[in-house]
Amino acid sequence: MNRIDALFQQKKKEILSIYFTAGYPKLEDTCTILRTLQAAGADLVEVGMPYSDPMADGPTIQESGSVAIKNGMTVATLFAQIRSCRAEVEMPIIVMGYLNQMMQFGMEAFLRSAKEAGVDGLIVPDLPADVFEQEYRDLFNTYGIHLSFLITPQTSEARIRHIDSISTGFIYVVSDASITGAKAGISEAQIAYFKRIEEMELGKPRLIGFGISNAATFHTACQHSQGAIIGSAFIKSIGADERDLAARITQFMDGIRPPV
Amino acid sequence: MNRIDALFQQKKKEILSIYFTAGYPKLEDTCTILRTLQAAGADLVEVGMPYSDPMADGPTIQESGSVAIKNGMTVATLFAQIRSCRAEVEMPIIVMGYLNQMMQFGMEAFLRSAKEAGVDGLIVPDLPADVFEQEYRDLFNTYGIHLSFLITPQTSEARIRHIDSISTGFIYVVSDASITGAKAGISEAQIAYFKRIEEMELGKPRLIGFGISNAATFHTACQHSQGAIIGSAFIKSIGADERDLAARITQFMDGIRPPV
Amino acid sequence: MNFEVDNRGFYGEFGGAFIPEMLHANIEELRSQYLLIMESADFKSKFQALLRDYVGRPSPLYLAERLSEHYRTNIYLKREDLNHTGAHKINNTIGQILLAQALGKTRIIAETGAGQHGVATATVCALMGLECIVYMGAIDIERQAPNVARMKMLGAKVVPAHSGSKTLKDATNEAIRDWIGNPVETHYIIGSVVGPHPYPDMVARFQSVISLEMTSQLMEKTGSSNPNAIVACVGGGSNAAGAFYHYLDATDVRLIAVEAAGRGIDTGESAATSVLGSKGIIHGSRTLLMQTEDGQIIEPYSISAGLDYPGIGPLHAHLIETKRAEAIHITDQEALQSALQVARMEGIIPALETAHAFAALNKVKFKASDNVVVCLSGRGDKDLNTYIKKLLPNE
Amino acid sequence: MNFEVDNRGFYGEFGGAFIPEMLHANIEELRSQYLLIMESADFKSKFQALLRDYVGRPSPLYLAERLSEHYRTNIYLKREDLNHTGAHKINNTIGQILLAQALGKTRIIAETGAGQHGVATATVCALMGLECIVYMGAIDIERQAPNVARMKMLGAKVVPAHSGSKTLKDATNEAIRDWIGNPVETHYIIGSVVGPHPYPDMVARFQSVISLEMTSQLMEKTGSSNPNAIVACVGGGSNAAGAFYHYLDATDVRLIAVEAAGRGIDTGESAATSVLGSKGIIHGSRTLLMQTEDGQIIEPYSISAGLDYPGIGPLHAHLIETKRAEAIHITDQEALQSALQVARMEGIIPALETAHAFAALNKVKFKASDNVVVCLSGRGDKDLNTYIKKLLPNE
Ligand SMILES: Cc1ncc(COP(=O)(O)O)c(C=O)c1O
Ligand SMILES: Cc1ncc(COP(=O)(O)O)c(C=O)c1O
Repeated sequence: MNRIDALFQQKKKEILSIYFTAGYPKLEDTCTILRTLQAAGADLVEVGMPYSDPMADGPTIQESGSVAIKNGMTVATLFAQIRSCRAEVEMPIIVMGYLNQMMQFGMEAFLRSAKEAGVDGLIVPDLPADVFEQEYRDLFNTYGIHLSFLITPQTSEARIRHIDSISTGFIYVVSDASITGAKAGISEAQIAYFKRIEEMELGKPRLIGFGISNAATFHTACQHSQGAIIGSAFIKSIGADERDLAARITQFMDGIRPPV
Repeated sequence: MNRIDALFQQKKKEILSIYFTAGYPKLEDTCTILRTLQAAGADLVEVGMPYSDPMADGPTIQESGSVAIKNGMTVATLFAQIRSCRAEVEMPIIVMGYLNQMMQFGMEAFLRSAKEAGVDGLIVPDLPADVFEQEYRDLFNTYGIHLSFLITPQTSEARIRHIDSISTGFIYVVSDASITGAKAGISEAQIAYFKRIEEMELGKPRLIGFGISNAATFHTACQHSQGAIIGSAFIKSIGADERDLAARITQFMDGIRPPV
Repeated sequence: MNFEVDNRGFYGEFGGAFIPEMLHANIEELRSQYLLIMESADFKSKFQALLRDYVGRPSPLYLAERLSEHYRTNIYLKREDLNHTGAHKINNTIGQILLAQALGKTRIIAETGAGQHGVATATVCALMGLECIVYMGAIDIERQAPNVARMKMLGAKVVPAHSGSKTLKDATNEAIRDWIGNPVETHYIIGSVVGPHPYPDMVARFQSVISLEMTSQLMEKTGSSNPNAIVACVGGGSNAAGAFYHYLDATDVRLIAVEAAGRGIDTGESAATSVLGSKGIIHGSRTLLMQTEDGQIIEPYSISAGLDYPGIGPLHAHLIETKRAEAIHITDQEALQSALQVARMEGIIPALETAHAFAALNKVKFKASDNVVVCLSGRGDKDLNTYIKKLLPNE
Repeated sequence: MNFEVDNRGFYGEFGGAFIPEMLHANIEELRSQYLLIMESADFKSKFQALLRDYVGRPSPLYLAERLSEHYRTNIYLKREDLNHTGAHKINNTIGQILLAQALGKTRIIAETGAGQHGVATATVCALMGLECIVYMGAIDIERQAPNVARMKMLGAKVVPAHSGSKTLKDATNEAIRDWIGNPVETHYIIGSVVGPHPYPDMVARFQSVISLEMTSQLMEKTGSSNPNAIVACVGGGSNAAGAFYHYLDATDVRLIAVEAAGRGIDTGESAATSVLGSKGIIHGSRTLLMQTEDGQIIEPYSISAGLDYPGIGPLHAHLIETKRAEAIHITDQEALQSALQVARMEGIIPALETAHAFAALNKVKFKASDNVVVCLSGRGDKDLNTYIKKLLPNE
């Protein structure tokens, strides 16, 4: 069974997913981050494959990506890094990246390499549902790689149902009309939106992302979903000072989910 | 008899006329210049009435005019100055100025004041022949003020004959297509032009002006006319250094026509 | 009342050709030839083809809806800003360059204030492969830098005038001096309805295409070929002359001539000739001009280089003296504010000169049913530095 | 061969809408509405009236006699430089602003490279009284300063993009991000035939007025509505798309697309996408783009801000891949020299973008009897600083 499915079977709420940019702060940090996150209690990780023109991302993720690319991060390097420490990490690993890099790598080669590295799923913000269905769905199935689609406050009910039907693993609920990292709190309107989705009783579990930055927003989001994703806030915190990377990660994680 | 007519009756060649700007270098220099010129052998003077926009004049005369206006020179002041020393000066005095100032003063008042000051003639470069004939000729006659028109290398034979018929005193032969002060030597083409005019056997005497700057050009010009006019070169020489004004004038004049 | 030039070159008591003999042959050649050439089939077909395919005529007549609403009347803009090179000036330079060619001239000189006429002249010289020298006041060279760059790019030589106020008047003096010195092969393309006869009439005729087009455009849009009023700024007066031309005898059409008041009419820094001026001679023409009691021409002032001139053309002197035209005076500040208003309400950045015409809409009352044409004489690209500095200093 | 977009938004294998879900509702609204709105009588009459009276269309087709003689062929210039605001870009922004109004949008965003699209957008926003935010690369803000000033004068907010190469690509990223964050009341006016479907088709349709006018203008002037060749520069490709549009199926008309080679194709400082690019996705469209082996988009380089883009529109990718269009590459230096040539020979200062199209005349052989149309996409006022510095450094 895909590790993502296993996670959602076993855990129904308060799932904490952390997004980080591969190759940031340093090229070789990927495994350190994966190991530390697992030790600190993350349930799921999304590894951002840094891209030159990440149109759905805010400044924090974009800048971390620029640094990572300058550090030398490539698709092949990322897979090699994940493979090198996959045995030590039990969490599901999701790679988030933009379609262009996958096209250049070759979609089939990309899925094969992902599988070999131990990647469980992908998030590809600029892969439209219809292209996926017509061109790639079979390949994803062949390699057993999950694909989570996004929904937003503007997504129509019909379309949500369709996305529910084609997503594998979980649905990524974008918390607000915004790029990553843009907002701080969670508004009434957002909660109404979370509830609306909750009441649709979709087939796939939901993780809420974009603008989740601390324990408060994480717990609010979790009241209306299986869990939530923290990205920019995490990246900001680990790039912020001169201490040991693992210590910085642990401190951040302790702030979200205190060790029991 | 008008002093201009008297001069041309009495002297048929090598008439030396000097142009200077009234009020330059200093406001009160007009009489000094008139007296010194006479002593130094000038036959005729043209007193430039400084104008803000002297379109037929080159930079030297224009700049001397700007200085003179700043010094405070006005039409009334000029007439007062000429009147104040007219008794000491026997030469004919011609005032050269632009029509606008005369219009503002009132043409009749201007001619009357000129007459009273002892002025013998005018040169008004921007007074066209037809306007003169239709509007001003009678007034000039009434006050006995002469008016010399200009001819240039472009003036047609018919027009030269007409100008000859309406000019009083003499005809001003512009040596070249140029504003005042622009050229140095006298070319073959200019000499041919002087000869052409000479051979027309006009009724009025001719003085050649524009670009006459030294003894050589003065004598060349005089071979084909009754005389010539020096303007910019004179102004340049008297503005040039710190010596006594009269000394500078005398030195310049000695260079043109050595004392006998 | 007759508003045509008479055969001596006068509009009433204004006009004529008060020129030194050195220019007589040139002016006489022009005077005797200009109508013959302009009426010839060859000239007409070339002129009209270039106006259409090169200049981009007809220029639209545009109903400015937001301005109309604001001023509660119907405001039409005659879009001379859309002409090639960005102002009405090219109508005249196209005409004069064809005339110069017909006269066999090979060297062209011009004066310019705002630089629009200089650019329009440099443009037609490039088009015809003729040498071009443009005189421009040293101050104008600074405040209209983009147009200086354009002239150079077009291959013209730009010669600074350092005398007087270093503006349009002085550039004109220098151009006249050049012409005196080069009378045979040179044609002087004057940029406005100023100078000795036949220039005012010739330039007005070339610019009259503006009002000619208006007649049919107004007929189509309003059902009448006559507007109730025409508003145009007046430097020398060429865009106004062109916009008024076909309506001079239609005395129910109000003609509104807008002059630059500079810092204010009474400040001593102004260019409002019709108020501050008196009869005299400037640049070969008897007209209204600003002068001292002693007949020295006063150095004018306006923020707008194209209106910074101490005289107006003799036609306008005549129109204003006979009360056929109304004169309105607009300060620098008023013009700047109107430029911003037009930019923000209609998406059109007018030239600083033209902004004076727009500002007159605040000073004249119109009826809701009136059709008012503003001659949008030029675009404001050349004035951006001034606009940003004066209007948006914090951006 | 079919060059129309298919119902999924593809030209052959290029095109589509590769957008994040956050934009889906916006794009879907546009996709489902754009043809309905554009075909409505209300839209058509407003669009045509504004193109005529506000923009100044039809733009002339001008036979450039001196250039024709020089190149020994018949060169016609389609004068988009005479449009209001000085380039073809306004054809599209007029269309899109009417569309945005029909969709009830109240806030407008745009990206811009050379600033012409930004000015054209700021202009239509002022005209309609809508808020306007323009994203522009920090480098382009410097090199196209006059257009920045114009946008501010028109009331637009200009936001610098500091990421990547700080040019057009990055400004586009920022605009997309803004739209993601403001999906309901904002319309994004894209300035070229790029972006997700339906933008490439929509923008091409708005620009197709260029070739529509050419058909009748050529018929009048040459006796045939088809030229032998059409030459246009390609940044994203909107002026080229407009100039080619009505001739796509007329395969005897050569379509010549001119890209910026920058300092040279092999120098690593270039924007010649059709040579240096490969298939991929940029700004929501599958097309040709310049990218590394690892799929990172390469920062392009051209002296011309409007051509300094690492992709081309999907229509052009299709035209070039199928050999319907020929691609020509012009260096900075070649473009500069051609700008000077056109200024000096025709009295027209072209935009730096357009100068690339002119330079292609040196690279393609035409017959003496050929009729060649160069799309004169814009005027060069915005590029004067560059021209003077690079071409006339001693003046
Ligand atoms: C745009 C524009 N309007 C008006 C003028 C004033 O000239 P005129 O009064 O001759 O129309 C100028 C002069 O440069 C100008 O550039
Ligand atoms: C004058 C001009 N031409 C061409 C272009 C390139 O754009 P496109 O390829 O979309 O026509 C631009 C872009 O700004 C431009 O300003």
